[in-house]
Amino acid sequence: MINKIIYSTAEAVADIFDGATIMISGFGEAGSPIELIHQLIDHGAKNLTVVSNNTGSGLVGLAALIENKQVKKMICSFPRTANSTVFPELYNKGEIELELVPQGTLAERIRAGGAGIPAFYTPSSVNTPLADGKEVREFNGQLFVMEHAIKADFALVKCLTADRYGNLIYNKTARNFGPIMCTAAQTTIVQAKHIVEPGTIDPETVVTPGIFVNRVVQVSNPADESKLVADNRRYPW
Amino acid sequence: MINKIIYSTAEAVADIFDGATIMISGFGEAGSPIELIHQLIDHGAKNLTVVSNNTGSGLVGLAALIENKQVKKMICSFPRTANSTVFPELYNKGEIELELVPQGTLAERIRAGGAGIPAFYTPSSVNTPLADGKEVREFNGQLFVMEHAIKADFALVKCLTADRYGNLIYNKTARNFGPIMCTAAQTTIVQAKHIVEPGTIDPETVVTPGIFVNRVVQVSNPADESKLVADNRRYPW
Amino acid sequence: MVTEKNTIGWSRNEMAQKVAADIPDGSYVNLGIGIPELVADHVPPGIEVIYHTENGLLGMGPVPEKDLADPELINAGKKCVTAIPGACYFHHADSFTMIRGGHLDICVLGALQVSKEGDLANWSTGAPDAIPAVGGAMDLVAGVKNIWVITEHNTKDGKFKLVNQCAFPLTGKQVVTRIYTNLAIINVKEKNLYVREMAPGVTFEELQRLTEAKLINESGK
Amino acid sequence: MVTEKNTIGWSRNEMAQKVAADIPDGSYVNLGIGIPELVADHVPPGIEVIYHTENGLLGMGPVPEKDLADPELINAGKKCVTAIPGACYFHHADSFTMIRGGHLDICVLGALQVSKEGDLANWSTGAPDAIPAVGGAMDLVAGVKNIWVITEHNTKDGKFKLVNQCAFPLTGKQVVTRIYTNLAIINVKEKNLYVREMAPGVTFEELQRLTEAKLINESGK
Repeated sequence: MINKIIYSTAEAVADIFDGATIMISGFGEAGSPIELIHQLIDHGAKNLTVVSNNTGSGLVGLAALIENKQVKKMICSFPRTANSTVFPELYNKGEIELELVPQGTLAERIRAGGAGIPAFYTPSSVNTPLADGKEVREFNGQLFVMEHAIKADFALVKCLTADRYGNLIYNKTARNFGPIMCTAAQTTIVQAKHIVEPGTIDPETVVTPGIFVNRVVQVSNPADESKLVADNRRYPW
Repeated sequence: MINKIIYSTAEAVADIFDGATIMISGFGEAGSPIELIHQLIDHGAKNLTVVSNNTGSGLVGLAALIENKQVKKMICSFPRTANSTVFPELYNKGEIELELVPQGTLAERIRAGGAGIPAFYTPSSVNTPLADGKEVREFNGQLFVMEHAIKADFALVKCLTADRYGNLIYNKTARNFGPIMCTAAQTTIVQAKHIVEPGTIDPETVVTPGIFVNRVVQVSNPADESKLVADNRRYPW
Repeated sequence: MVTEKNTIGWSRNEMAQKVAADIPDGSYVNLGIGIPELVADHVPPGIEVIYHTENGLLGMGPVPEKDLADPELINAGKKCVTAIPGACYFHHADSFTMIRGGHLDICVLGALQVSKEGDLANWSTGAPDAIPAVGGAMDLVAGVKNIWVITEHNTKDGKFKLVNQCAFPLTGKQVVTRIYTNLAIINVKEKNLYVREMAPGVTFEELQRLTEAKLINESGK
Repeated sequence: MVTEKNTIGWSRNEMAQKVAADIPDGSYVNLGIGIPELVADHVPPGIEVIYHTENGLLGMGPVPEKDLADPELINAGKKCVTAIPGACYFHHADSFTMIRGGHLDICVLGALQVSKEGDLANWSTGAPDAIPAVGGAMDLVAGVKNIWVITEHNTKDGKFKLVNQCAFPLTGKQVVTRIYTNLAIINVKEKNLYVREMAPGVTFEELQRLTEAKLINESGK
């Protein structure tokens, strides 16, 4: 029998190792698996490379993971946002690396990682500093830059509802990077607000097929990151 | 106001021109837009390049379009099936061209066409005759072949339900090539069994966002191709 | 050398109104963060525009009443929004299929600098202590058919923004097709800047004085 | 030189049973058209296997009662099937993301020829009047972790199928990891064929005589 449900976030992240590459879903706080991230802080794995669109807000979630010096390098498109101070400080001190990737290229590189496509050509970033050192090639009279797939050892993803096969659906714009990150990691760990019996999710509406998911842990009442930030909360509490 | 609904299949295909490249959805009969294809036979456009996984069955649908000598070239993965006789006969007489593409490469080339990716690398077909003449390149010690995007002038697609914005959902495995073909054509023409008001399709479950669709025509009772084939029907009737 | 706000030229809302008036009925439009967001407030009645936000929503509606705000329904600026009937959600790779694949009609962006050839710089001043952040801008300018810039004509300290060559790192080369400033509406055609319309009280001579790049007057004034 | 059916060796159903017995609980499996389809009938009770069909279904169930058949719910062989609770539908690009991206555990395919190095030929005899048709085979062998072949040991007219080098056009090079024939189960390891098990009544000498490629006996018999 297939049962991907794990009964604690601690158990779900237990085998994340030092030096791992970890994809973390979310666009700002929407879709960010904050309870899994906090568990990763408790767990303590270091020298991580994190692939995520942003770098977190305030002193919770991804920002707290970075503040805790567990992240060696960020691969992201937009490392500064309204309440983002942790990353900029460490970056300006030279204590964290940054690979800046255009958002669509980031998405496509992750999708390619999941789809067995090692490299592709894109028009994005041609003739800009972000194409420096990359192969540029002409197709039909237009220039394109070659970009490589990104794969990860682990993905931490937040969804709305899951079943024991790992089928997932998401909530509104919290979907964002979740579905493609599920495909691109060796081990995909998901926090779900709801867990239902197989067949409850209409097979026409499954967004992430279970084949892309390894572990599901229920987090019934995920924290609201913006409220924690507004309250100046810091993790570990 | 946006209203992509067209009131006749004739009007929907009226501007298809001689020499056009046309994507046609379907895997066998599942998802094949048979009424749009029959309308294209009535319309009479010639020298078409057709991108479709198969070459049709019996003497109806895609097979009838080919028998009517409207197709110059097929781009497909599996040109012979149980009841497929039209294509093999013309092919053996040298009267129709064939570009044979592995099914996953066909899907990815179509997706790339829709996504603005001019070319990508895939492991499929490396060291086989289907990679002859193509660029082969090594990434991380493994060989990959470069494949180019496919775009079309028109896509003919069958779906279950549509709204006036062109949002679509499909039925079971009739989904197959429909969603990616919608993205890769200059003009996407869809036949839908049902047409509903915007908002009726849950925004979480839309499979093809309306931005990829240009025209929707209702075909409430699409023909069952396998029954037509079993009855030895031929189009034009 | 600086044009005072509220004394001469259009206000931000007037600039946004000018942009909105140029959007054809039925367009698919992506609005950048900041001034571009104002455009949605000014679409004339009877015109239906579908807004795309790159974080996964087509059919974005206006800002919600405060107690209806959902932190999982946001726009690219991470502000809470709503979804219209007929909207749909999708993941990031599908969202950038829309952008990179040429499916959007218009994208309205802010700018640090625009060159006479339509080069855009809007993501980095290149300052050594600035945290570089690009977001979706490079994908938008590479993929969307019409890239419109909405910006003050000059910087706060009176520097040129419409220049011969961008000094800041580029977002894209030869991508901007039209510029809406507080002083004028300017088309970029064949590597030249054509003034289509000037704000009330602005003369062509004054406009050229405030613009590094050479302008060609097509305004009829 | 031909081994008569039903006198010596396993039947097709017995071959399928051997394959089924080797599938670990919880595997994601793609079954090719033809003999491979029989495998699903023989999965032991208590073992849960999820079947993938490349035309867009994960969680494929058995053939339906005839009056419940839906022509829009089919498998890769275009036969009507069913979907289990917990199944899901997806489009072709997503389906081949599963295949090419290495997400499936096992694929069971038929073969025209297999070489001692694990090269597979199963899509074309190369005959001048044959219509070439490849389907998803090249993607499957390139992407799925374990490629198992199920095939008669020899052709109907007694020719070798397990050869030193494939004469027919390749589907993939060094891709097959195990071969199930009516006479034996053979592992492909480091460019050699290792006999794991022989059908009742088959001797190693007899098996080698019916096989062009050199075999190594690991069956313990």
